Amino acid sequence: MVAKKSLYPHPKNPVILASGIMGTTGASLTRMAYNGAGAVVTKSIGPVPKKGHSNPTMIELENGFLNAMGLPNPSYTEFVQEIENAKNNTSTPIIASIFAGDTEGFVKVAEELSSANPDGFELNVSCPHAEGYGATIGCDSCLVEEITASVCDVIDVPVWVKLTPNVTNIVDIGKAAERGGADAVVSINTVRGMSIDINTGYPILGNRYGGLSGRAIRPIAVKCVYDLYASLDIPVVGVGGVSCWQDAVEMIMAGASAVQVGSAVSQSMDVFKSISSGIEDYLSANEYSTIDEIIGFSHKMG
Amino acid sequence: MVAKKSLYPHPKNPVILASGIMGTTGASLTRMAYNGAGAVVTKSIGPVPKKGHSNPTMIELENGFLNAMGLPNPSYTEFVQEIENAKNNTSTPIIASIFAGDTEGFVKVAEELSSANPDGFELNVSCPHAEGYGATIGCDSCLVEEITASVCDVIDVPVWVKLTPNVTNIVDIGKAAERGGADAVVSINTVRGMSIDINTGYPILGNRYGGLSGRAIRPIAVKCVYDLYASLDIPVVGVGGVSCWQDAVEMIMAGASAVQVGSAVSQSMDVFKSISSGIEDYLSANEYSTIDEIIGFSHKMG
Amino acid sequence: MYPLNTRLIDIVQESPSTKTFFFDRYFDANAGQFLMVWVHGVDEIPMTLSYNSGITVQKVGDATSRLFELEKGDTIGLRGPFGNGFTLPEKSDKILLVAGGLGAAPLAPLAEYSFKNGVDVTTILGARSSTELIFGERFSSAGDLYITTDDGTSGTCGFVTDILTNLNLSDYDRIYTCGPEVMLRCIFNMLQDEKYVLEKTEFNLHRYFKCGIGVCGACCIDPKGLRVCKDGPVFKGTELIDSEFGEYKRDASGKRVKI
Amino acid sequence: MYPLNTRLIDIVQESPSTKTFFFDRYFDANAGQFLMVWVHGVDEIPMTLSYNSGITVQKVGDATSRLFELEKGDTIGLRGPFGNGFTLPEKSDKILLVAGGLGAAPLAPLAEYSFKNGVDVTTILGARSSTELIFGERFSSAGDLYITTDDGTSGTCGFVTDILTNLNLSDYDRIYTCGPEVMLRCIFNMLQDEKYVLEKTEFNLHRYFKCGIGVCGACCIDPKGLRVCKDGPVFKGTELIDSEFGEYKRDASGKRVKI
Repeated sequence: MVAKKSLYPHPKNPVILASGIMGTTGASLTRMAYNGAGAVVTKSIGPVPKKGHSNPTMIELENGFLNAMGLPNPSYTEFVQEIENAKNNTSTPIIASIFAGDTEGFVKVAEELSSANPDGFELNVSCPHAEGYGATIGCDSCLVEEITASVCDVIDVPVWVKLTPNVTNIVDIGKAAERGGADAVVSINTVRGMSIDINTGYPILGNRYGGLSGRAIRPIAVKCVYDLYASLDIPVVGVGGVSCWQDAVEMIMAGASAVQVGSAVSQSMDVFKSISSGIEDYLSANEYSTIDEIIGFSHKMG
Repeated sequence: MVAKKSLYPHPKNPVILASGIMGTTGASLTRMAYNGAGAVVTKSIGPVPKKGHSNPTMIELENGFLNAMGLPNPSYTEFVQEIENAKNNTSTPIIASIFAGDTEGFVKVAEELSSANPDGFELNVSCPHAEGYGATIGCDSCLVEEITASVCDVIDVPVWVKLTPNVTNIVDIGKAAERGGADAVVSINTVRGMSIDINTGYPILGNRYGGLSGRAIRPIAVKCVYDLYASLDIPVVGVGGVSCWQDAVEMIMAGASAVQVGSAVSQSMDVFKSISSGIEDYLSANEYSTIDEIIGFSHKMG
Repeated sequence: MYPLNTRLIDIVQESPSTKTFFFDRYFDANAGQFLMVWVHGVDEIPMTLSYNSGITVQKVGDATSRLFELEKGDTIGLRGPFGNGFTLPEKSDKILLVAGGLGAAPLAPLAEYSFKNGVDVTTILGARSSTELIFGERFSSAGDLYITTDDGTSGTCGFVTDILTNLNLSDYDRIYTCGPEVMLRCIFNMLQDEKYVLEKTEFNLHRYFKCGIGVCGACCIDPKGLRVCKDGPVFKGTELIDSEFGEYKRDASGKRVKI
Repeated sequence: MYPLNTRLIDIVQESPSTKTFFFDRYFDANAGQFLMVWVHGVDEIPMTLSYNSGITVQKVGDATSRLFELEKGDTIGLRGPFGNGFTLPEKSDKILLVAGGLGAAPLAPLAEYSFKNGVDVTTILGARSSTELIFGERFSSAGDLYITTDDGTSGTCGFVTDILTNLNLSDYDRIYTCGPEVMLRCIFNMLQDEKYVLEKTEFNLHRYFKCGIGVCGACCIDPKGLRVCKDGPVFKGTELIDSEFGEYKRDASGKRVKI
């Protein structure tokens, strides 16, 4: 088992709001913090305002959600005030998720948002449904390394890189982020998917296809976290289908130092509290003193 | 919309038993044919006997199955009699699924099984949990093209290539299969996944990780079929989480000329009959005369 | 849920700019709840239910323009009902409805429900002009009706607030309002000083939605981050105190725009 | 389903080669149904329930060897109950149980169930020698018991078939058998000519399983492709006519091996 640097800002509470969920405004982020999130990640912010794709942008399937929001965001110029608003109202760490079409764009957005003093950055190189952004970048390890290094160069707070599972080998991309100086990788963004309305033949999403999230993808995320943990020295933040404390413990045993929760917010706003208290109960029932004792535990078994 | 060659042997009934399900013996294949499958694909057969991974090799999750059988098979020497047995007892087309570690192995297995006169071959270059086989090959487009071409060279019946979704771009691999002379691609094999027992920390599968199938992966499969249909001239056989006629129609509208059904056999042996009669009812309710009129229908919409 | 493919069985022109689309599907919804209406190939928009099997639409953008081209027999995709509707009145209650323009859509079924259940209903119905008044009969069949038009072509010349200001609001157990946010804000301001009135008044807001199911956060309102689509679209007046309501909203990109 | 983590609360040595493992979980199962027993880090194997909270195991391979090393308080993973158990007898029935070796495991709970329900139970229990006989008391408490041992150290010297041949099988409403497949095949052959007897006789088969849930097909038997794990493991004698039963089976690779 590899000893990892601890995840900084080290969350006392390892249950984090994932990007793209309730992250459009400072108020919604603050609300999630009040509801028990250990940290909150903003909606992904880019260099220019984007309205996103036309609706439907998100539908609930039997066992998850399919979405193609299309990176709607008001750009950093407008979003600085949302981060400031959140920072003024909660001491919970605020992680700014950012995207751009190239290295300069990432650097620009990061620098500009820094004025609002976010507690960290998450680089979105993994959105599966925005041409020229996200996963278009995130499957190119050279580009991921370059972007990560460039952002790390100009930023003092931790930089996380969120990875796409829609690649042949996620570990290659994770290693590129690590070489670039990332403080952690976040695994995984949504899985490419599509749904068709058989009554009309129309793809349901306005963008035709999108990203699958929720319960359906948990086993996929667990495998990615497991592989990344085995190969990287930096911490892994696990995300993908976590909806209860058992899911979170599974992700942690696979190698996650913290988990992000997204789709499950649709069940209840109390999901952060119930997951984090469930983890605590699990730890004490099994006589562990901290979560560190079970991070990557599965790698020792079998 | 691209006009496709028709899938040969053209199934009157487009609902096919997927490889790896009830395909270990000639008798089990025959049973599936009697139960209404339009064609049946055998368990993947290789050059030497393999016992497969230790159990658990398959578990049911909330919305699918996770398996790592490890390509257990008695090799072609033993399996010829199973195909013969099925051929003697049913006129339903029997597709032999084969795998090997290299081109020579594929050719050898295909040639040897030909003595049993299967109605087609399906090349398994996509099993996600057998080191040195399956997806290890299936993410290398040069190798896929070479293997496909070599098998097509020595085989008179149709050759299908089953693709893995665990690649950055499945269309690249599909095109390689097409260049190699494949008569169809089959999309998709299982999605890499993993599940951990949080009571003990053990990964549940004997092989630690495996492939996810069932409802959870349907949106992923639909997207792969959609993309392959848009880029290839040969037909696409859709597989992944189809469990009712609606799912089958969705897959067909995405571009599938036929569908394979795997995990859903666990619900009921009648699944083939209910899906194929559901498709027929759908066609007549919507005044289509054949399935051909809705293959790839979604590509015209929106 | 997947959009339910739904056939239009009747289309009624309610005013020069509004049509009601009736469909072959019944939604067991409370007045104030909404559907996400997918106009195939164009967009999906939130629409309040004006009937259990109908929505009333004003032509304002791409989706509604396309919707206006549809005919009986055409289909749309419907998801819902979503959100929280109005708090239903109790049998002996006396209620006041204040509807402006298309704001009549969720209040008309509430008026009908209330009348059927022995509730005393008074409605103030306003519109720009006489031809734009909708559901006048549905309201007048349910109880007293005050009409206002901006141009005086019907009823009182002026705004719904002109009537409201002359009513004794302590007479009513519940007050329900829906209409343009500017109008709602005027009403809110009138009631703001009397907290007990604000407490019994419900505002049905209309905002830009993306997911419609409370996940994406695009419709959150400051400062509490309440989601209009899921925590609303109906809010008690007291929930809206010191909020962005009537001041600004966010566009599709999330940018604040003045109301 | 995920394996249910289950604690061993008692371990009883039944014979020199068999142990019963009792756990803190009750399975509402019919006699003849089985669990998939996950011995962590080693393998997962099918085991019939000898009690609603217990399995009786013979040391034969890696998984059972590891299981034999476990102690009270250790845990195993259990999935199930799976498969079809024995057809339960009715109140006034007279039944015959034929158990060979570990084949007593699913028949002992059936004997107890039957006795409790007023069924007339007769058992033929065979083993290699006296010390290998298991559950003798459970059967004798339930009704008549004939014992046979290969070496004559207890009961009749010989095989269960030696007793069976002397009974009037038309006396019994149902006959239930479990044991080594060679023994089962001998019984099958004895009964084969009398179809009405085969019809009322049930055979509990033990085969190599992979998935255990009827999907992979590894346990299918010729010529009908019946899955031992899901269509069985209990089959009516008539289902096994002209089958591979007693002739050959398939190993982990799917290769036919003689029985």
